[in-house]
Amino acid sequence: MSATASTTEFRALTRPQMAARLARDIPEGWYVNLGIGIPTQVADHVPLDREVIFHSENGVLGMGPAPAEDKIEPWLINAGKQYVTLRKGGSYVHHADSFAMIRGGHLDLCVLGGFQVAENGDLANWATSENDMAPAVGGAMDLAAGAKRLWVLMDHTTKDGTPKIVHRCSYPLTAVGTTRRVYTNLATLDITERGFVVLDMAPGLTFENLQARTDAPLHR
Amino acid sequence: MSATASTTEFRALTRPQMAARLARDIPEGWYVNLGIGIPTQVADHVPLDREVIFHSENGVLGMGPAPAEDKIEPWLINAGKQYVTLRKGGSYVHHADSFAMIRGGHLDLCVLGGFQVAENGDLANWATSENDMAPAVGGAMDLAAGAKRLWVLMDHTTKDGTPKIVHRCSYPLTAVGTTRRVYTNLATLDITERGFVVLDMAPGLTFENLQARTDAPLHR
Amino acid sequence: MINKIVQSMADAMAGIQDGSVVLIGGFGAVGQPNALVDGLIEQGARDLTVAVNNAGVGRVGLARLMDLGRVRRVICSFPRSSDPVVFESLYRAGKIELELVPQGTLAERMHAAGAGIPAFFTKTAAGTLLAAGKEIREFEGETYVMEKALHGDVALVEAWQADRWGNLTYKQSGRNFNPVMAMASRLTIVQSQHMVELGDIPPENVHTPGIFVDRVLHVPYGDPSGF
Amino acid sequence: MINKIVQSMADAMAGIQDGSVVLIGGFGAVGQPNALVDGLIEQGARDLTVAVNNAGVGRVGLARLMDLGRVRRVICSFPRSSDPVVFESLYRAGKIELELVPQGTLAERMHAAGAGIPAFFTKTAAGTLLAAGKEIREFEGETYVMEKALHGDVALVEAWQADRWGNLTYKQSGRNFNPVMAMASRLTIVQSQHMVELGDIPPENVHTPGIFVDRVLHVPYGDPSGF
Repeated sequence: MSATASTTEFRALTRPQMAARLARDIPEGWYVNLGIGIPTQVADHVPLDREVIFHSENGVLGMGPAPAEDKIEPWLINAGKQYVTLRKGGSYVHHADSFAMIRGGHLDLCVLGGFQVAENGDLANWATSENDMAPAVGGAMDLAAGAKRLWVLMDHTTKDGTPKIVHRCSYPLTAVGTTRRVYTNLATLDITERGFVVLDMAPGLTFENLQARTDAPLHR
Repeated sequence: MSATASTTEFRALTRPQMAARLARDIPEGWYVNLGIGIPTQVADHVPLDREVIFHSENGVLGMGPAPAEDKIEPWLINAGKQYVTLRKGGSYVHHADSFAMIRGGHLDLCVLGGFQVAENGDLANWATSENDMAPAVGGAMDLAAGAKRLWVLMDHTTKDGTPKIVHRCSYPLTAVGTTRRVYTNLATLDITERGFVVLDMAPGLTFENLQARTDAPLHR
Repeated sequence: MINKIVQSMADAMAGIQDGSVVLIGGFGAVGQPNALVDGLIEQGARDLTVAVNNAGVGRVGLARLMDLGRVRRVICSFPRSSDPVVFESLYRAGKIELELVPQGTLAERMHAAGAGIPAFFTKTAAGTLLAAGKEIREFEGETYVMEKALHGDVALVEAWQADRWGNLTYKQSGRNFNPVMAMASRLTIVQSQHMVELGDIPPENVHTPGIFVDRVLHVPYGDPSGF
Repeated sequence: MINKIVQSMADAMAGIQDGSVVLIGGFGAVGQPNALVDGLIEQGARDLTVAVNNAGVGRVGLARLMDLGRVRRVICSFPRSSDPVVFESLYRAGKIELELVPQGTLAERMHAAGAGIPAFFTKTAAGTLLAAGKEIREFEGETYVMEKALHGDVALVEAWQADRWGNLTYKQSGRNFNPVMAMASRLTIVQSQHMVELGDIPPENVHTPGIFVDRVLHVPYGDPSGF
């Protein structure tokens, strides 16, 4: 998303900036699962000396950065089927044990992409009515329901400007009421009992301008 | 039990003979759990070249014979808290995985001791009304309900001659209807839809004499 | 002597019936029993239900099995892949059934089958379309869905090492669904990269004990191919 | 830098509240966190519920904790032992509650707690006194009992090796209940025979990943004592 369609001057965050913004809020020692897509980029913005332990659904705990081209280990992939590395102290488990970590509430944080996030914390990120392919859910419902905290990282609106931050989701839900925070290219929003509370906004963006791009009331 | 109290001449099996009788019926390749007490002795009567894989509830699969006094490994015990050995090919798992083997129907055979076995296959082997200690069940209910086959190895009567092979159990049940066969010091009995069927008897014992020591009708 | 090692693919596949539920290991291209899937194609069983994470890539392996009309139903979490052409076209044409299951529920349903648990409750999918028709229940004020055990008639598993008792290890992320599928099935067939002597795998580090394994075929194919 | 290693027993025991549910590992004398149990005696928490396989031997360790009147309730499968004098006398005097649970159900209830499963069904105990008051249900013509997850506020665990991330291995039959108790508890405290560097435990052979561990104390006490 760029600001070209906007009526005022502001700079929407780029994807690397969005990932970096979220990464800032992950403290050392957390166990974190990053969903496929933009969330995966978050790991690149956590400095290696801040020990955060990344989990992948396919039984990898303690993932490190992507390997150099000549250091690829063909048996070591993440849930997005990308080659990854394992940090010292990492471990491998089977799928049921891996999802026990997720479903048993052992992950401090899960970051997922989203189609819509509602002010009641509902997330829709797996199916849309426009999609005529067979539906696919992967581990999204397990992650969204199971982690201690669910943060969503996504654009604030669709490409045609339709708000993705909404009063109630119109797409099929991934989980009910579990989203705690949303990081978009325009703002960071906490979900509270009052609804969405703005923590920060893209440089130059006004509260009113953000509200105009949002389908739910925003609070300061 | 000896035959001294008997009105006819017969030789009741000794405990080693009972264990050996049962051991004869275990084919190579079976996964077998032997309960505490006489059942544990069955392993001594399976020749080592007939590979039978013995399981212990505390996460030991592939137990071997007791160690020599100077070969004891203090971290390797069975469910009866006796020192054991591990055969080549054996493995260790945690308690939930160990009981998944039991409860998931992966053991070919479990051999338990008993207070009473009924002709409907019910087993009572964990509590009696005479016992004023705190009740203890251990893994008996898991084993009796979970194994593919439950065989009971016990004396045919109590020391005072009360039958332990009964029409219906009067003691609290361990499992309902799962016993398939009983090996006693007097006979081997299959449990079928007709009830108890005698497979063999102690040397010199007559069918009528066996019936007289049994509280359920016997079939040939 | 117990010897679960078989010498031919025909021996490995012997007795798989039409109408079987077949659990197939692997996640991405890693830990996939490709040779066994080809063996199943050759063996001829039809009207199969296949439980697997992805519904096949390109036109080989599982995709080919589906393309040949041998699969009635797929139980999976992610029917898409880099090239899901066969599944997608069969699905659009109504020629294959899909039971979509969240990935963790899929794994836990197999674990439950292996552990003698016919049904369990989970938070996953509560309040979503994937809970439709399922029993819903509250525990301590939270809403849960009842899910049922998923048993396999056959599991096809890929291992890194195997011995004649069927003890297995897996390499890195090649473990994935393989251990729970081995637990959940009446007949577990393994292709293993390496065959080792009894006792070579340290007893503390056996990943799948042989009690869950019926047949092992040595298939030293090397590294997983790309995706 | 993540460092779960604590330097003193006081640090290991910090914050354990009165009224806690404490899961204590070990089977027989093997894999028992004896030092941590002594630490808990010292620490002073009372009105405890203890889940453990056996209810203590002689007058030391868990038996002493009970003798001091600090345990309100025991959840176990086998309250007897070679010398159960303390438990037996408290039990006969009505001074301690007992929840008797089949051993496999006990392990699976903890596994369920760790895996986010509030309740599950099992054949074990169906039709027996230990199913009294529990929900009974048929699946495919067989009778099952509904059992509930058993969560710990605290787990006391004994390991063979540990690193600063809390990765653990266990020796031989010392594994027993320890891994499921680590999974099932909000605060998992480990005493380990050996401390190793990060990466010394091969990643395929970590028995309990550090995600289930909060604190590790080095207690190199040697072999288990007799029974």
